[in-house]
Amino acid sequence: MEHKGKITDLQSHTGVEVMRCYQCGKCTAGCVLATDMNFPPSYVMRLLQTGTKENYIKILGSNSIWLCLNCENCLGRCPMEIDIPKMMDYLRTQAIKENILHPDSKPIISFHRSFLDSIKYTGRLYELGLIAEFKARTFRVTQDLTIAPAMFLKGKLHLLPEKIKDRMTMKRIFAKTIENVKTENK
Amino acid sequence: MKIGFYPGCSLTGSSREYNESVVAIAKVLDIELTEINDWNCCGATAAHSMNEELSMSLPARIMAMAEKQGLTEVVVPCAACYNRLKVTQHDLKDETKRKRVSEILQLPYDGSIEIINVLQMLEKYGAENIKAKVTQPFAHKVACYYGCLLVRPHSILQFDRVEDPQSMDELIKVVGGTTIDWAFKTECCGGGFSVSRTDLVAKLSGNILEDAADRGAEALIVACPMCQSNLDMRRGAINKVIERPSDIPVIYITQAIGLALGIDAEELGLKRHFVTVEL
Amino acid sequence: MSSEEIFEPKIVAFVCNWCTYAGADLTGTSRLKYATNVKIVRFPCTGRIDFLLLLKSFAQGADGIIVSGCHPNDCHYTSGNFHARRRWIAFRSILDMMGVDVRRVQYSWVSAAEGSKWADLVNNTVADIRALGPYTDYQKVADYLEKEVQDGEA
Amino acid sequence: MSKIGVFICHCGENISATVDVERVAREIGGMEGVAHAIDYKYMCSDPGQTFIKEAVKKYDLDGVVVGACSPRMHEPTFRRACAEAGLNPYLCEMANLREHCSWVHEKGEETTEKAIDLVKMLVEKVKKNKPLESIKVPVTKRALVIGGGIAGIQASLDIANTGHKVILIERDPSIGGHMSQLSETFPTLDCSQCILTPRMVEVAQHPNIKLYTYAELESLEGFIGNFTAKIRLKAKSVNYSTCTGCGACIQKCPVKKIPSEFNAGLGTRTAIYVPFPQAVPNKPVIDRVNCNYYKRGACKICEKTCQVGSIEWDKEDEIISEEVGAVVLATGFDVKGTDFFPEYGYGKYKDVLTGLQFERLASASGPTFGEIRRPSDGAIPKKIVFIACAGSRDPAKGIPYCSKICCMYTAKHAMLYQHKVHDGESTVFYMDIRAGGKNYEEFVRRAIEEDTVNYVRGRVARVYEKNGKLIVKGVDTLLGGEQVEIEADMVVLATAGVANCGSEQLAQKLHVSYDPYHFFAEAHPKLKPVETNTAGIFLAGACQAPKDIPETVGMASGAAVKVAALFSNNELVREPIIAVVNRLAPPLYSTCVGCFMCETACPYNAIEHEEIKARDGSLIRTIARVNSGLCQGCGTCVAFCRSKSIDIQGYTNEQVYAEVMSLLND
Repeated sequence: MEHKGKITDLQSHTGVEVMRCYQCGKCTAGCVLATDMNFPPSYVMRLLQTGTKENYIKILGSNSIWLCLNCENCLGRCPMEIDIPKMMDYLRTQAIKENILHPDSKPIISFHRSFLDSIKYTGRLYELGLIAEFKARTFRVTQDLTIAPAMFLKGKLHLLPEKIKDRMTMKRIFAKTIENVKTENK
Repeated sequence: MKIGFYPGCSLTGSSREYNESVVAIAKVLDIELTEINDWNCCGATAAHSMNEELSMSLPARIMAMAEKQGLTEVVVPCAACYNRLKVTQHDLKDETKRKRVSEILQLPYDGSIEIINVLQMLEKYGAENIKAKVTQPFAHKVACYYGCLLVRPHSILQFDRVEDPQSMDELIKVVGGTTIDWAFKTECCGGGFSVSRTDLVAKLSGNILEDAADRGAEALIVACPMCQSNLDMRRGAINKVIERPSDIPVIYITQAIGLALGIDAEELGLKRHFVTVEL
Repeated sequence: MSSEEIFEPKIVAFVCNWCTYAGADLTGTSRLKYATNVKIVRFPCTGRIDFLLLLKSFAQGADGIIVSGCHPNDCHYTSGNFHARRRWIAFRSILDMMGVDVRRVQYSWVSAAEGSKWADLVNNTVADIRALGPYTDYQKVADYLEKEVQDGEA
Repeated sequence: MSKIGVFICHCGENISATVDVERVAREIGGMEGVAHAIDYKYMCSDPGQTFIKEAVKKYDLDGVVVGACSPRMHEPTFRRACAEAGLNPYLCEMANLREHCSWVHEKGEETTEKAIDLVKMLVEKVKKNKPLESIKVPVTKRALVIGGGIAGIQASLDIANTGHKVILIERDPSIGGHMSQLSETFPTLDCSQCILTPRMVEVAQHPNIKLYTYAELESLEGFIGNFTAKIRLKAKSVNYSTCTGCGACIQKCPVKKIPSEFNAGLGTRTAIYVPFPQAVPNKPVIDRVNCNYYKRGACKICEKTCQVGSIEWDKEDEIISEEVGAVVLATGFDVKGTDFFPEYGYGKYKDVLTGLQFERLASASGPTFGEIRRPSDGAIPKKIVFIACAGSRDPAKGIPYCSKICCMYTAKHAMLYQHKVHDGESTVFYMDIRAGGKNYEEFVRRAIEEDTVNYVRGRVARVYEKNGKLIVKGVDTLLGGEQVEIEADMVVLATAGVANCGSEQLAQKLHVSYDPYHFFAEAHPKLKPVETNTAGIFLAGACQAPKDIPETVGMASGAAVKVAALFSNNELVREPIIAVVNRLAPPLYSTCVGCFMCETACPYNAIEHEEIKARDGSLIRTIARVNSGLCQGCGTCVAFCRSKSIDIQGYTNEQVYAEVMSLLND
C-alpha cells in the first residue's frame, strides 16, 4: 500500500531525500549500535524507499529509532551526506505522535521526559529530581543505589534545584512547543 | 583575554570538577570569563529527541540572553551544550524557523555570537602563552578522547578533523605530555544513555577504555561531561563487561592543563572522580 | 493568482557558439526542463557581441537579456570573452546612467559541459525579471540610440 | 521579395511530441517572403533531403530554413543538400527546435509558440544572408601526439603507418605511461609489459615518428591543418647523442632515497635515473630538484663515472617550434591517493595501498619482484582486503562518477593475490560489480568461484591499525546489514580515476572544452567520441574519461583514422565565417577611418594595413584589411569597430539585428 505522503513529510522536515541512498551500507558498517537494532540504519533507509505503509509502521515500531545515539558517525561517512540522525529525531517524534512504540523506547522516553520536566519549571537540570522521577516512571527503584549517594558525597549532586529568574519564558517555550504537540494529538 | 561563558547544567552538578578546572586555569591564564545572565539548560539530547522546536528554542534563549548582555564570543566547555548551540545557530539561519522561534521566545535573537569550545579558547589564547606558564610539565602518556559532539557534524561545527582530530593532542603536547595514536578518539561512549541504558553505555565505553589501555595510556583526556561521567562514574558497570577491568582515570583537558600550571589537585576537582586520579 | 495575471517576460539570450550554445544543447540532450521565455541568438563568440545591440533590444521591448559565453581562459578564440567582459563592465555603467536597471542584463559563463547550469540560469533570470516587472521606458533608450546614430553620422 | 523555403522536422517524435509541427509549418507558411513551408518526419533522411532539393528547384528558393535539431548536429547535412540543388549552402540556416525547445519544455501552447519564434528568427536572418564562397587552406600533413602512454603510442603508430609524419611528446623521461606500471591485465592475465614494450620500441624506431621525451607543450597557435606547436624540451642534463645508456652513473649516484614515481612511491630511485629498466629511450635524466650538484653545487660523481662525457650541467630548457596539421590528445589519467579518506587513516597506514601501488607489488619488475609483501615490514599478508569504489561514486569525499576500471582490476588483484599467496584469504567489499565487456563477467566469476575470493556487498566504514593488524569494519548488506570485521594484513583501495594533473591548463592552451572533473570533452557523446569542439584536435584514451586498455587502444586507432582522413586532402575547405572590411566606390573607398581598434582586438593578428593610393601613387588613405587565411571569425573586431566598417560573414550586424527584431516585434 502506497504511503508516499509520509516520505514527503519526512523530506520537508529533515531535508532527507530517501532516494539518494544507494544502499552501500557504510552507515551500518560504522554504527556503534547496529547490532542492537531491529533494523540497522541502511535497512531503515531501504524500508523507507519502498514507500509502503507496512514498512513505515515497521520503522516507527522498531527499537532502531530509539537506540540511535545521534553520534553522527553515519552522517560523517555517508557518501551521499544523508542526515540519518536528523531523520531519526523526526521518526521518534512521529512514533510518539502515532503512539507506535517499541518496548525499548520506554526507559529512553521516560528519561527524556524526566529530563525535560526537571528543566521545565526551574530552567536548569535538577539531577537529583531527574533520577528520582526517572525511577518513579520506570519503577527501577534499585538502579544506581550506590552511585547517587557517592555522587552526593563527591559534591556532584545538589539537594535543591537551581532556579532561573525568567521562568515565564521557560513556561512559554514548553507550552508553545512540546506541549502544543501533545494537545494536537488529543 | 575576555570572553563570555556558558557553563551549562552538568558543570554546576555532576561535572562540577570541569567547571572548577575551567575557572581555575582561566584565573592563572588571566582569561576573564563573563557568565551569561540567568542562563537556562540547552535541552541536550532529550529536547531534540522529543521535539525540534523545543530543541531550538532552549539554546536560542541562551544566545539571546548573551546578545542582550553584549557578549560577542562565548566559550562552552560542555561538548553537548557546544554542539546544541552551534547546531541551533545553524538551523536558525532558516528564516521560517527563526521567525517561529523568536515568536516563542519573545526575545530578540540575531545569531551573531561566536560559540567556541574550550579547546578553541585555549588555541586562541596561544600555545606559546600557555607553555610560558607551565610550572610542572604534565609528563604523562595519555589518550585524548574527543567523542562525537565536539567534531560532528563537521559541516556545521567546522572544528578539527572529523576522524582522528588533533587539537587536544596538540594542547597536551604543549603542557609536556605525550599522546597515543589510537582508534577510538571519536567513537561514541553511549552519550545520553547513561541512566536509561547503562548496559549499552558499558559496552561502548568498554571498547574505548580497552583500546586506550591496550595502547598503554595512563589516562583518558576528555572535554565532554557526558563522556567523562560515562567513562568514570559508570566504570563499575564497564568493568563487568570488559575482559581486563581497567582503572585508568578519566580527566578533563582543563584538569590536565591545570596540573601543568601548578594548580592544586583539590582546586581542580580531581578528588571528585570515581576512578581515583594519581598523576 | 490566475495564469493570465502571471507576467511572461521577453528575454533574449546572446550566447557564444562554442561554450554556452553547446551547453544549452547539452541541457536538451539531458532533457532538463526550463522556462520558454528565453530565445537564443547564436554568435561565434561573446567577443562579437556589440552592446549597442543590447540597447536596441531594450528599445524594441525586451524585458531582460542574457549574455553568456565561455569561462575565463576557456574561450575558443583565446580572448574574446575577456574583451566581452571588459566591455560589459563599461556598458553596465552606461545602462545605469540611462536609468536601465542593470539587473535586467544577466551576464554569465556556461561551458559546453554545464547543461544544468544553463537551465538554472534561464529559470533564475526569468524569475528575477518577473520580479522586476515589464520594462516600460524603452522610449528613453530609443531616443538615446537616435542620438547615438546622429553622433555617429556627425 | 525573397523566396524562402521552410522545412520543419518531427525528428521521429522527438520534436512532434511536444511541438505542434503542423501548426509551425502553417504559420510560417503565411510569413512574408516564405514561398514554401512543410513538415516531415525525418528531414535529415534521404527522402527528407530530397524534399528540400526539389523545393529549391521547383520554387527557385533563395533561402532555406530547416527547423530540426541543433545546427551543431546537421547544419553540414542540410547545407550540402542545398548545394547539391544549386543553392549557395550559406543561404541555408537551421532553427534548433529539438535541443533548445522540444526537449527542454513540456508539451503545450507556449512551446509551439517558442518554436514558431525560433523559426521566424532564422527566416528573418536568412533574408539577409549573402552567398559565400568557402575558403580553401593548405594542410600540413604532420600530426602532434601529446602523451606517450598506450593511447599515444597506438595513435602515433597508426598515423605513422599511413605514411604521415608524427611528433610524439611525453612529459616523463620515458614513454609507456600507466600501462607500463601494470602487472598482468584483465581479462586475459597476459603480462602488461610483455605486450607493451615491443610497441614502445617500435615507436622509437619508426622512421615516421619523431619522439620527444621529457617534453611538454608550451603553446598551440593556428587552426585545423595549420597549427604551430611550441614544445618545451626540459633539460635532461645528459647528452643523448653521446650517452650509451650504460647505466654506470646510476650505479654511482649517491642520492638513492628518492621515492620512485614508476613504483608509485613503493620503491626508490637515484637522482640521475631511468624510470624503469625497459624505458624508451633507455637513457637517464638528472632530476635537478634532488641532485646534490644542483642543490649544493657539489658532487658531480656521475660526470666522473661517465666514460663518454655526456653529462651537461649547464643545459637549459629548449623551446622548439613544429608545424602540424592535427593534434591527438592522449594525456591519460591519474588515481587519487589514499590520503583523502579520513576514515581510512588519511594515508597514515603504510599497508593501506592504492590499486596502482598493488600493481607494482604484483609486477615482476616491481620493488618486491612480484611478491606480495607489506611495505611496513616486508611480511607476506595472509589476509588482504580490497575496497572498491574508494572515492568513486562518492559525492561527499571523492567524485560522483564511476571510475569504470576498478571492478575489473580489483577482481584481477584478488585473483593475482590468490595465485601468489595460496594460503591467503582475500575479501572484496563492493557496491556493484560492473563487468560489462567481452569475457569480463566470466573473469569476475572465476575470481569468485575458482580463486575463492570472498566478495562482500557493502562499503567499509573505517580502517584502523591495531597490534600490526588493520581492522576493517565493513558490512554485508545482503545479510540485512550484518557488520563484518576483518583483521587484515593489507588493505587495497580501488581509488578513483581522475583527470591527469595539468589537464585543465592544457585544455586552455588548446581551446578544447573539458568537463567539471577536467576530463577533455568529446564533440558529441555518441557520434563524435574522438573529436573535440576544436577542429583538428582529437582525443584518445583516458584523458576523455576513465577507460581500460582495449577501449583506449580502440579510441586511439579511431583518432588516428580521423587524422589520416584529414591528411588525405591537400586542401581543407574552411567555413567563410570571417571578418571583412567594407569597400565602397571612390571617393569613399570605405567607411573605415583607419583607427585600427580592430587590430588591437584581434587575437590572430589577421588585421593588415591597406594603403589606398591614387593613380599617381600618392597615398589617399590607410584602411584595415582582413587576412582571410589568419582570421578565425571570432568577430571581436566587429564589436570594437566604432564606424561599423568591419563585419563578420554569417553573423553580420544586419543578420543578428534581423533575428532580434523578429523576436521582439510581435
